Amino acid sequence: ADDGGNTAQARTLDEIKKDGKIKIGVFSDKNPFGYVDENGDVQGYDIYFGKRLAKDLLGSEDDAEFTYVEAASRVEYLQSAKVDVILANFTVTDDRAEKVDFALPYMKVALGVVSPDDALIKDVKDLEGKKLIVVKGTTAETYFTDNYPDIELVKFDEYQEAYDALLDGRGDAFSTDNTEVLAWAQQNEGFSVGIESLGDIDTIAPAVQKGNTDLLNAINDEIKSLADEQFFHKDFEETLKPVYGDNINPDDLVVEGGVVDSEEKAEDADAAATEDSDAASDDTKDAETTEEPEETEAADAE
Amino acid sequence: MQNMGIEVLFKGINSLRLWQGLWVTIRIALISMVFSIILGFLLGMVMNIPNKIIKFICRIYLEIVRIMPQLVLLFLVYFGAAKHLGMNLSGETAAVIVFTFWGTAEMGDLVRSALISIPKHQYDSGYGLGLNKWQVYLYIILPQTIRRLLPSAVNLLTRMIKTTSLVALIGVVEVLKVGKQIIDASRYTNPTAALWVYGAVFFMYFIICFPFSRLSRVLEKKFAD
Amino acid sequence: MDFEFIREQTPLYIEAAKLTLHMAVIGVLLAIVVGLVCSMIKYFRIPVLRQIVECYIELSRNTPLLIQLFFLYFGLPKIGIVLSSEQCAITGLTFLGGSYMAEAFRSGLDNVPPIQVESALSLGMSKSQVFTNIILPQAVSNSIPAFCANAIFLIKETSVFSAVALADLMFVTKDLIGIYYKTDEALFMLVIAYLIILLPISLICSFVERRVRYAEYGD
Amino acid sequence: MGQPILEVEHLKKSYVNNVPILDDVSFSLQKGEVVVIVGPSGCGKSTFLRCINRLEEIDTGVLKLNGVSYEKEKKNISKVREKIGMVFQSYDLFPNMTILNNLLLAPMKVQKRNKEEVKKEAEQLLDRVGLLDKKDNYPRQLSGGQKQRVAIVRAMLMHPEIMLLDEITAALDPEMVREVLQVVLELAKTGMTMLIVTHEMEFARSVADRVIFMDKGNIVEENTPEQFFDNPETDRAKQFLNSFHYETVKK
Amino acid sequence: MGQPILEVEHLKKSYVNNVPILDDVSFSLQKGEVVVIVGPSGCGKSTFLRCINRLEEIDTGVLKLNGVSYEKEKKNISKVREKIGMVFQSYDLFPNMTILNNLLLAPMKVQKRNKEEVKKEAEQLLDRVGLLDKKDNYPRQLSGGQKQRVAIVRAMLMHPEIMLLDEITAALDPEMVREVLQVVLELAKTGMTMLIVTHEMEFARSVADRVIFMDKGNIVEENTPEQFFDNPETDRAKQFLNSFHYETVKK
Ligand SMILES: Nc1ncnc2c1ncn2[C@@H]1O[C@H](COP(=O)(O)OP(=O)(O)OP(=O)(O)O)[C@@H](O)[C@H]1O
Ligand SMILES: Nc1ncnc2c1ncn2[C@@H]1O[C@H](COP(=O)(O)OP(=O)(O)OP(=O)(O)O)[C@@H](O)[C@H]1O
Ligand SMILES: NC(=O)CC[C@H](N)C(=O)O
Ligand SMILES: [Mg+2]
Ligand SMILES: [Mg+2]
Repeated sequence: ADDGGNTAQARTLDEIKKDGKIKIGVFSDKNPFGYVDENGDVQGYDIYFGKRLAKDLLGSEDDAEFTYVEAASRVEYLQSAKVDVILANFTVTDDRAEKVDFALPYMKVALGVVSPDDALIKDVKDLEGKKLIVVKGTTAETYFTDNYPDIELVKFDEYQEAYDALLDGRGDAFSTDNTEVLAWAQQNEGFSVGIESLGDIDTIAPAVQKGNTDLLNAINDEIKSLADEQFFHKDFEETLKPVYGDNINPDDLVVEGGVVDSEEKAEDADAAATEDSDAASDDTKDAETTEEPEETEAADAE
Repeated sequence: MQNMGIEVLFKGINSLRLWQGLWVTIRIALISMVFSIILGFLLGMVMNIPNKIIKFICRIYLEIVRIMPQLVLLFLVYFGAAKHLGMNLSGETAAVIVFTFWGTAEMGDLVRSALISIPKHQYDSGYGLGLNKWQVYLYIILPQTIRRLLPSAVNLLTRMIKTTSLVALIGVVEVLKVGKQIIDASRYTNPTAALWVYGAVFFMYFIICFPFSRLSRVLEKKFAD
Repeated sequence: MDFEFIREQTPLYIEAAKLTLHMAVIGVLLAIVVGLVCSMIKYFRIPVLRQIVECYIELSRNTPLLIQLFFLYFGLPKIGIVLSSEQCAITGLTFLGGSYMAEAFRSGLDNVPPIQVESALSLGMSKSQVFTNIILPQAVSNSIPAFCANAIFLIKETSVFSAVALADLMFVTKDLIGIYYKTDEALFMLVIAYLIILLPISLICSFVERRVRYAEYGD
Repeated sequence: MGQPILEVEHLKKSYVNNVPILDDVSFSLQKGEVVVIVGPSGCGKSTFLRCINRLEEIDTGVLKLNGVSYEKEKKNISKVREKIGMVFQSYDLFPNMTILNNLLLAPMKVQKRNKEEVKKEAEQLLDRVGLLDKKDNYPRQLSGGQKQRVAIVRAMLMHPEIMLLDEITAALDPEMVREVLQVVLELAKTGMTMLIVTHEMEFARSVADRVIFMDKGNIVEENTPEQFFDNPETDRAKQFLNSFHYETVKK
Repeated sequence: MGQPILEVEHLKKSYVNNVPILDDVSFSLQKGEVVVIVGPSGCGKSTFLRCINRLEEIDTGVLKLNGVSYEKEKKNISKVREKIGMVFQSYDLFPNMTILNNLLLAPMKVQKRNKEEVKKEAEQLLDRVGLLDKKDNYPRQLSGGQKQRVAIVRAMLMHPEIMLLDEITAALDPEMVREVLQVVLELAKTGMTMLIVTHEMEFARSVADRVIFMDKGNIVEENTPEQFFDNPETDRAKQFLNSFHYETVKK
């Protein structure tokens, strides 16, 4: 509604139901959240949820129609109504919330920094004057751009490229979601995660077009109701664990029922982050308290 | 862990997927090329109309195509048409539109110069025999133009094939995107996958484009006189 | 459209444009050098080198620059050669452009009529004099239109440099879309930036082409 | 003399800036007559033929074929052109068709004649000019002289009432000139009405019933060939004919 | 008669499959002599001139300039070519240089002559052929006849001992033919040694000291111009000359 005439009208829940298919935008090259396996089938944490969503809304897992999106065009896909929902590892931020409506979170994550053992980066301060590798469109990029503009960023499109770059010494460290780097460091000798949790805890949530309230509500309801069966823990077991192994506690990652029990972690994060990370922490608060005001606002718009 | 890496290409249906991706690439390029040739012929004929306004408009069109990065056009057509015109095009359709927009300009310019390079006396002798305007175009001018154009048209086709990798940004899964998917899917198990997959993609582009550029060269020689 | 945003990000685009242009200029110049050398090798039919040049031209013309860059940037380190982003970008552009320039120059050479060579020879000029005074200048001006078209083509090809982490125009655009989701604004600035770079070049090219043609061939 | 087959009255033609290329030219051609036009380069000979065939639009004047004026004809101009065959200097065969198809195109498409019948006639004519064995070749496989002979046959096949020939041997080697002009001479013998522009004075003299000398867009002299070549009336014509002679070098 | 300036002995030349194009041709040229070669198209005239200038490698035979044989010369062949000027049928000026630079190039680069001196001479010669005002133009701005006159001047400037002219007017309009051949006639008067291939019989007759008739790679007849044109000895020559005459059409 905010974007006025610039936006193609998204399909309402009723229209989706009538059509019998829900279009979900997912990543196809972001293992293990959304990727295509060697048989050509799309898999991953987001997909697992997407299929369930389709089943509960429309009756069958097969009613999910997955569209492969790129990180940079996720918002565009919603604004132009090319998809109904984005389930592409979409971190909730202020900037994004201005453009799309986020539903309740289903994951949380913080940043980690991996670097070679012989020049291990243990503190953000060590990064000054060094080159830090990030993947474009990730929260790591935003975080360092906003909070540490003096750190030189080397940006890539894909994780694989970023890791290769680290291996080839094209940067001194690599930062992205901590789960990612922890898992990778385990498998690559000579590299360790020197900073395990940096910045705030971000949440990851489904997104719909701004003002598509009934769909948003339906997804929120779905997320809440899935809490009972601890759905996202199961999702974790199925899709993330094979990659991340046992070292990662699912509770550090998974959000059930849209409720973030962030207290213990938030302190860590605040301690690690410097003072000027205010904007970012506002972010998290927003996301935490989103459910109520967001719904009323949307209802008003209706 | 430290395996050869190359087997990533033969895991599951990976190699089939790459070929399918290549087929998407070729399909987009071929369809666009067909449209470009048809529209390019019309454009080329229009561009030869001695009218300042028409000339100016065509010139603007050509400059736009020359300057606009294809990526911008792809975004405009794929997302822009949905947002502003309410047209929900599929990624492939959008790609075909953009590539046709580009190809038409290039073909049009080629057709224009091919048409003027046909000696005036070819028209004259056609008219002199009592053929009318359309007959002259149909039987005499167009066949000669086509012969001259074939090499550059084939050349344009290979350039299109090589440019298709951009369409991944609007959700079309072509060969390079498939490659990235494969690389990413085996990120934790096969760190050297990138080398092999990109190598394979490099090779696939080559074996598709090479015959075309050979063909274009052969045609060029054949039609040299 | 958010003009405030556009204003804020303009310096970023200026930097990117500078980088794009910087890389393009070096790349195009080197491509011309490579092109000249390769076409000479073909023209004088130097054995062995000639076959190598042919292979190079086919490889480079029939594969996308993006993949060529991936190879240089991510592939070469696997055998111990680590080139910086800039080195890769310039190598890639030169590798690609070299073959295009070589082809342009080859047809320029081929289009020098044999009678030109013969009349120069019959004036008592030596082979090398004929080459430098007659063949070379005519071939160069024959190929200027193709050189220009190639230069513009190569400048536009720089947009794949973002793949090797170079902050060129396309990189900045995709980055801004990725961070702020201001698609319209970012694309708008991209178009403007390319316009500012390419339009003058395009105009200069048609001017040069006309000049050359004027001095060269009439009717 | 009877009704002339072709009449041109007060023809004016300019290309740019109203500089007259043809300045009030009047002329008529009788059935069976062969008229040769000579004159210096650029005097307007080609333009004159092209105007007659309406390949150029004229400024003012009247063009009549068998008494019917056609200078304003728009739609049926092809009908007129069918009756006026034309052969040009440049080898104007269509390079994309074989010799036979070059010949068949117009009779079939314009006159909608039966293919077999035209083909038979085409082969007869090709045989007469000695080129039957080339019928399936492409124009590029023929010498210049052979191409021009085919071009003449192509015009003939339309059964025109008049033939216009514009310097058809200008681009040929001397011996080819001979073989082409021989065909034209034969044609003249059969009584074909022709208007011929040429620089071959020997040939002009032998083929012409009447010679027209043009200069600067005007007909300057009209004469029998004998009179014109041996005893031209105008100074301009004398000067023109002189340019074909060279004085022996005295050492 | 003295020592011939140019001698050709038993020259044989073939391009492909050993089909002889020139078959045992012997010939000599005296200083100051003008020899015209005529013959049907493809008989080997151009090849003969090109062999003399070593633009084509010969198969066997001897070529001598002032008694010194040069048919095997490799490194100093440019020295020989300096002494043998050549002008071709096609307008072969260098399109990328002005007329003056076309003229100065070889004298300066090859003969290392002083620029001012060459320039002065070039302007004198240009003036003589009536083209001084074109000296700063580019070739494209000149007519075919003007280009050929410049090409002659360009060859002259090298002070050659012999000039070879190969159908230099074949691509020209008749009136341009005149202006170019006039220049050649003047040249002949100055005593320049020349070997000329032409199809202009009138011109050949007036400029030649001796006429050579070639056919199928052989010299078939060698004669004075008067004898050759009025009373050729061989049948082949008679037949050839006949092809320039047309019998009047009898109706
Ligand atoms: N399409 C044209 N536009 C402008 N001027 C033209 C055009 N065609 C011919 N002319 C001019 O008209 C004049 C007459 O040309 P035309 O071709 O009729 O001469 P011509 O007598 O046939 O000469 P030639 O013997 O060289 O063929 C020339 O001065 C020529 O420059
Ligand atoms: N480069 C070549 N390769 C093969 N054959 C050639 C070559 N140049 C000429 N010929 C052949 O050699 C023969 C003689 O050619 P040449 O050009 O010397 O004839 P010409 O007497 O000059 O004829 P014209 O009067 O047409 O100029 C011709 O049969 C021609 O086809
Ligand atoms: N590119 C990605 O994998 C997405 C990373 C991050 N979660 C984001 O939403 O920005
Ligand atoms: Mg004419
Ligand atoms: Mg010759």
